[in-house]
Amino acid sequence: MSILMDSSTPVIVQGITGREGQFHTRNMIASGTHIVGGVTPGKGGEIAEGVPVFDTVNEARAATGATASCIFVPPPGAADAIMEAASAGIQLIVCITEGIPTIDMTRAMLTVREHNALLIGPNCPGMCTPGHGKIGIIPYQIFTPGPVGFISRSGTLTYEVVALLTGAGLGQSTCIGIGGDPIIGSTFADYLKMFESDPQTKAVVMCGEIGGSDEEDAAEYIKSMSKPVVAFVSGRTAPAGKRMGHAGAIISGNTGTAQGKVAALQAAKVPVADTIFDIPGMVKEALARVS
Amino acid sequence: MSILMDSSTPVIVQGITGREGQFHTRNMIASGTHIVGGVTPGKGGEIAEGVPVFDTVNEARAATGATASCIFVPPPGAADAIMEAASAGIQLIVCITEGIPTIDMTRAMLTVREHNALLIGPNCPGMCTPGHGKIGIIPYQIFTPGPVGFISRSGTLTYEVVALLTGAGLGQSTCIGIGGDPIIGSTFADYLKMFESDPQTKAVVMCGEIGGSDEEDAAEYIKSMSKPVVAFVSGRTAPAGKRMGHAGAIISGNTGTAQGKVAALQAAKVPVADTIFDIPGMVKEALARVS
Amino acid sequence: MKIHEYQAKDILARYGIPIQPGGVAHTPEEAEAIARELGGPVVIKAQVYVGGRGKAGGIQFGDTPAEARAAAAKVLGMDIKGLTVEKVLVVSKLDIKEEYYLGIILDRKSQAPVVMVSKAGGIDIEEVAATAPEKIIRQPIDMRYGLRPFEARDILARAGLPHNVIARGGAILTALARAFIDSDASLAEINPLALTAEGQVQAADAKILIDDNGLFRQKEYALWAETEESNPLEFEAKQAGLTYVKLDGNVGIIGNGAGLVMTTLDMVARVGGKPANFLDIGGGAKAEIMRKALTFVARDPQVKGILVNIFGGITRGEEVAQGVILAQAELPKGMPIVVRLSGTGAEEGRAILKDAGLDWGRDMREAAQKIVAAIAARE
Amino acid sequence: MKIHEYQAKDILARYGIPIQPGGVAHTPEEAEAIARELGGPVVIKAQVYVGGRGKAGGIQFGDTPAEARAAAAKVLGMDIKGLTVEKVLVVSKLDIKEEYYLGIILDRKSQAPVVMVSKAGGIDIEEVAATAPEKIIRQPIDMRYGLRPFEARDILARAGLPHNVIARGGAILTALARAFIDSDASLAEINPLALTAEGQVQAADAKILIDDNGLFRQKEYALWAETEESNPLEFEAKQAGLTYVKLDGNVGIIGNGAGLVMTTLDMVARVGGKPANFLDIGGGAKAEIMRKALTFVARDPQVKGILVNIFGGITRGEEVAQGVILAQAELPKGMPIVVRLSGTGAEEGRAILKDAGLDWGRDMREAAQKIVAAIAARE
Repeated sequence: MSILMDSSTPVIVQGITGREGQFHTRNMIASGTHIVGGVTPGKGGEIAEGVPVFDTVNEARAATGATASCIFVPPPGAADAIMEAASAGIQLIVCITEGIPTIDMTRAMLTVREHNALLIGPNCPGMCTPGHGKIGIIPYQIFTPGPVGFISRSGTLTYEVVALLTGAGLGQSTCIGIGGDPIIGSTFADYLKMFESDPQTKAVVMCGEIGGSDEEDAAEYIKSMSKPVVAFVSGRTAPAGKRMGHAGAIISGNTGTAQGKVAALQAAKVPVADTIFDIPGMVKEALARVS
Repeated sequence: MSILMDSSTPVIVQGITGREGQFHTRNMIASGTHIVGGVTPGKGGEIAEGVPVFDTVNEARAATGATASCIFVPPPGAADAIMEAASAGIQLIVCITEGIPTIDMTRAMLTVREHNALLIGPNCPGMCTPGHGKIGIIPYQIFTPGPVGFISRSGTLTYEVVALLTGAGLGQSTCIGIGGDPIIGSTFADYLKMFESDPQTKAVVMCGEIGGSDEEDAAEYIKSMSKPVVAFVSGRTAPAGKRMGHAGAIISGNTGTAQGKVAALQAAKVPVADTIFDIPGMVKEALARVS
Repeated sequence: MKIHEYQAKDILARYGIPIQPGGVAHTPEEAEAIARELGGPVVIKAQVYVGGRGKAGGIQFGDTPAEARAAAAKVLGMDIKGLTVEKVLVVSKLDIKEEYYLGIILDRKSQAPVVMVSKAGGIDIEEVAATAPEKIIRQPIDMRYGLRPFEARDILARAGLPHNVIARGGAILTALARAFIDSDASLAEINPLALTAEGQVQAADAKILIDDNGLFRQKEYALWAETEESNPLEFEAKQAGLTYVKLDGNVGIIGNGAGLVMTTLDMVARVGGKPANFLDIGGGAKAEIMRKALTFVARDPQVKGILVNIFGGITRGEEVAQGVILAQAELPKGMPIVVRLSGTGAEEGRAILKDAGLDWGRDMREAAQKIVAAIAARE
Repeated sequence: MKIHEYQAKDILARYGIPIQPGGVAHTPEEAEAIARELGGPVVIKAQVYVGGRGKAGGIQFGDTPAEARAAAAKVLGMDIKGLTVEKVLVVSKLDIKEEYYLGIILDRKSQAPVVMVSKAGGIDIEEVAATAPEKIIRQPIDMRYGLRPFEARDILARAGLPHNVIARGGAILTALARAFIDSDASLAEINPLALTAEGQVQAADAKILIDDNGLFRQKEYALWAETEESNPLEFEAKQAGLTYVKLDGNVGIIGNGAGLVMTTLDMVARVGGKPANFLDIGGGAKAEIMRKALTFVARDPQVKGILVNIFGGITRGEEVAQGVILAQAELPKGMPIVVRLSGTGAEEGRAILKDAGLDWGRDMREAAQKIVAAIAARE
């Protein structure tokens, strides 16, 4: 299977009976994802999108053997849903919810780490394994299987770039939107490590943005990688101190600028694309270099 | 050294500048205890009872190498003082304070366990190693060194029984008052284990009382002990549902009765004294049996 | 500290737990007025500090305000296990379909609050615990996080509560745990948690005990302290900072340290006496405290003689002896007093007692024998 | 969300942190009245959402009520970094002996709030961080326990605060951490924490930022939201649920998804244009939202043309196109609009735009080039 999931991974949906949960469950099933059940407290015993609904993740896991979960629970209960999944032994948790109070995430992360779960997000589009399925809300039709690993902090920008790659004949191994919040479950370096040891992946595209230092940390790790990475950083024209949509996309003082990130990546010998249109060509060059 | 401390154990006093703290620090020093410093936030840099005062346990430990602490901090700050001691790496913590909110102790115990510290109390008279010194408020002059290990949930009752033992020529190895609160750091079974492997101790006297099931748990452990134990249980005339002074001495429903405890001890072949006056004779018999 | 049902529900309501609307009445007229305001059938519930009020007739119903008034008149003034009913809670009657049990208790073993939930609520939970323990789900609260909503729902699901109660019941249990921790409770129960015919989930009855050690910071709840009718002396003692428990016998007993006092009680019983009380004066008491303790114990009309048993440590024998002499003048003429002193200042104390012609015992047993004999001699 | 100093101090006071007595004045007369009530010398402090007000003259002193009035008259109406001072905080003047820094900030790396304490307070902490980082003690809060009093004292001791500040400063830092967690803060600072000549320890200035994601449950604080004078549109957008950031250029920009909009800004800049704003309409927007977004962007008088860049997923191209057409009627006559659509419903959308005679770009780059050219052509 790919680095995170394939078409046999049993997945549940927390918040399956909500509007978003229903809609995207249908899409996930259509893309090939093995959805085995859902969780909505108080609606246990019902059927939604053809799968059984449970009151708790413990019950869902016991009945279905799920190892992954996709969370569409609204902000007030989303951190609790993450902790519920981790405590129930779910190994891969994808949290789509946007607007979770940051202080809730500080507590949720303690539980996620305690249970050694992997959390993607929150405030993210989720992940996709082209040819197998997806966990989250990424439009599946733009993907095609191939050798490029893809990681991004953003949603629609991901779709743009993936569409360019697919258009250029560059298929993808796994695509992950890590999320735009200040506190997220996993970040670039986590997936770079997985891609480095994934036989299918031959090169990685990483789309960063202003705020934080995840790109700088990734640059540090890339120095030790054998596989080529192509990077892009958005927000070069963003002013300091302003939150650019994502809670995490904010330049504080001198930290988190696009310039600093580009410099760090270039210092790690990572080619950084000037515009997204340059990405496919740079990936092709990189693939040519390694083969 | 004895099971817990000897005259070389470096001890600090938390709350050393308070009335109780000062008084008992003086008594501890007089009994031979190696008091190396004290802690009172805001009074760092002062001298109390001839030893330096620090603002924090970390500072006190760094400066003095203390491994044990005696706490006289009033109830609102006592659980915090216990956590401070445990977090600073103090191994033996004796908390004298009476009246700590029980919910505070539930949190304090998490920290004590996390740091593998040993807590005696709270709401206890502390401990004493005859011939070496004491940590706490037990009147030192009633003790004499010898082969009897002594554990009790009560203060003045301990003094009564120890006075009887000393009067009968039966010296003590270590004496511990484990405290009368519902949540205490360590209990009978913990010390029975230590006495079992202590070369100086030849027999153990255990004074229990109504409430909880520590005596029953101890009885279970005693079945596996090689050394003889003599027990006493107070509160045979206590009515159910009434708190008899100690927060712990309350009979709830059918659990915690003196009758139940006596039965459990007798089932473990532990001789149970009818009155405290019977204890010395029973200890002598027990010692005669093992030698 | 005990509080009444209406006070426990007041706390629960602060945490968003649904309760029936209602009010407290001290007279049948007040009960009628509340019933009128509520409209519809009401329940009249005796507010007393004991269980089993239902069987004792302390819960009555009224379909109209007039009936409510009559029901309240029946309950107010009623004697339930020695307690006089001085107020009733008047609440709208629920059409209950199912009853569950939610409880949280401080547990010595797990050193944490433990949540207990059962599908079989409304009856004595100890009975369920004894006959069908598997019907009670128990889980300690991880005090690092408190009870998290998902844990609460998981407990309810494991207890077998129906699907449609899980979400709302989970919110209630989470809130109950927060209330428990915030209020320094030692017990908090909702029994029953009611599922009504209309599908509502409500706390139909509630019980909370507050940890006395937490009262210094629970200033509002501390003000709720009330005399327990059956033992006004215990209430007064608590307010005065003494630990006093009323018992059934005639030998007043005073000592320092809970274990020692309990052992003294046992000793008195052993030599044929009947203890009238438990009174612990604590450590380091001065003459004045001693005087107060003696006069306090003597206020119980059943007390025919007093035994004082002190092991001197911080407490000094002279102070004890002086306190006893001070008290003697205030006690019923000729009431026997036996003092037993050991430890710090015991000899000085005994000398003072001897000068005053007071009796003393060499040890606890002799002192117990002397007081029991002295009381018997006067009868 | 930003709040004013007096509001931050209001929060701190709820947690028992000592602050100077005082009040908020909107006029010199009110300032005089507050000064009279306080008695003694006062400080007049501009309440604006920017730092550096001291250097800008936004902090003045008055020894008498008349002087306070004059000082307030000077500060009220003053322009500080583009913000007009509309209110001042009037507080008793402190005789400050030493100044320390206490701060808590949500830290991405440690995924926890991090406490920062320095003996060197009163000045810009970022300066201290840059020049003498060893003077700042940093410690993440273990969110399982919150910041415990002993940890707070330990941090202060390690930062080298004097003995006589440790106990009271520790209580203040503990309270600050509770305030931070309870209020969903992302930043909470006391700078300076003042030790006065009389030996008191007080929060002489305070700053708190509230996490926007927490506002749904911080209902009281959410009501404190105020227009920032320098960008009233941003305030209005937030109230309307749009994510809008005002910038300095003339190309209005609308897109779906923060990363895509940022990239569009970068693209416009790259082809020689200057973005006027950032506006993210989020996912699944309908025609009405699109219309609202366009008219909103156009309210900025600097905007000379608008670029709409949508990657359709849940958002459908037809809806976008219809929204643009609806908006067009309300926009200044002849204002250029270029729309770029891809993904779901892109073709349908383009057909609608074509019928309406609206321009569209094949991709983000072409669209950016077109809008920049169109604006240039009209100048």
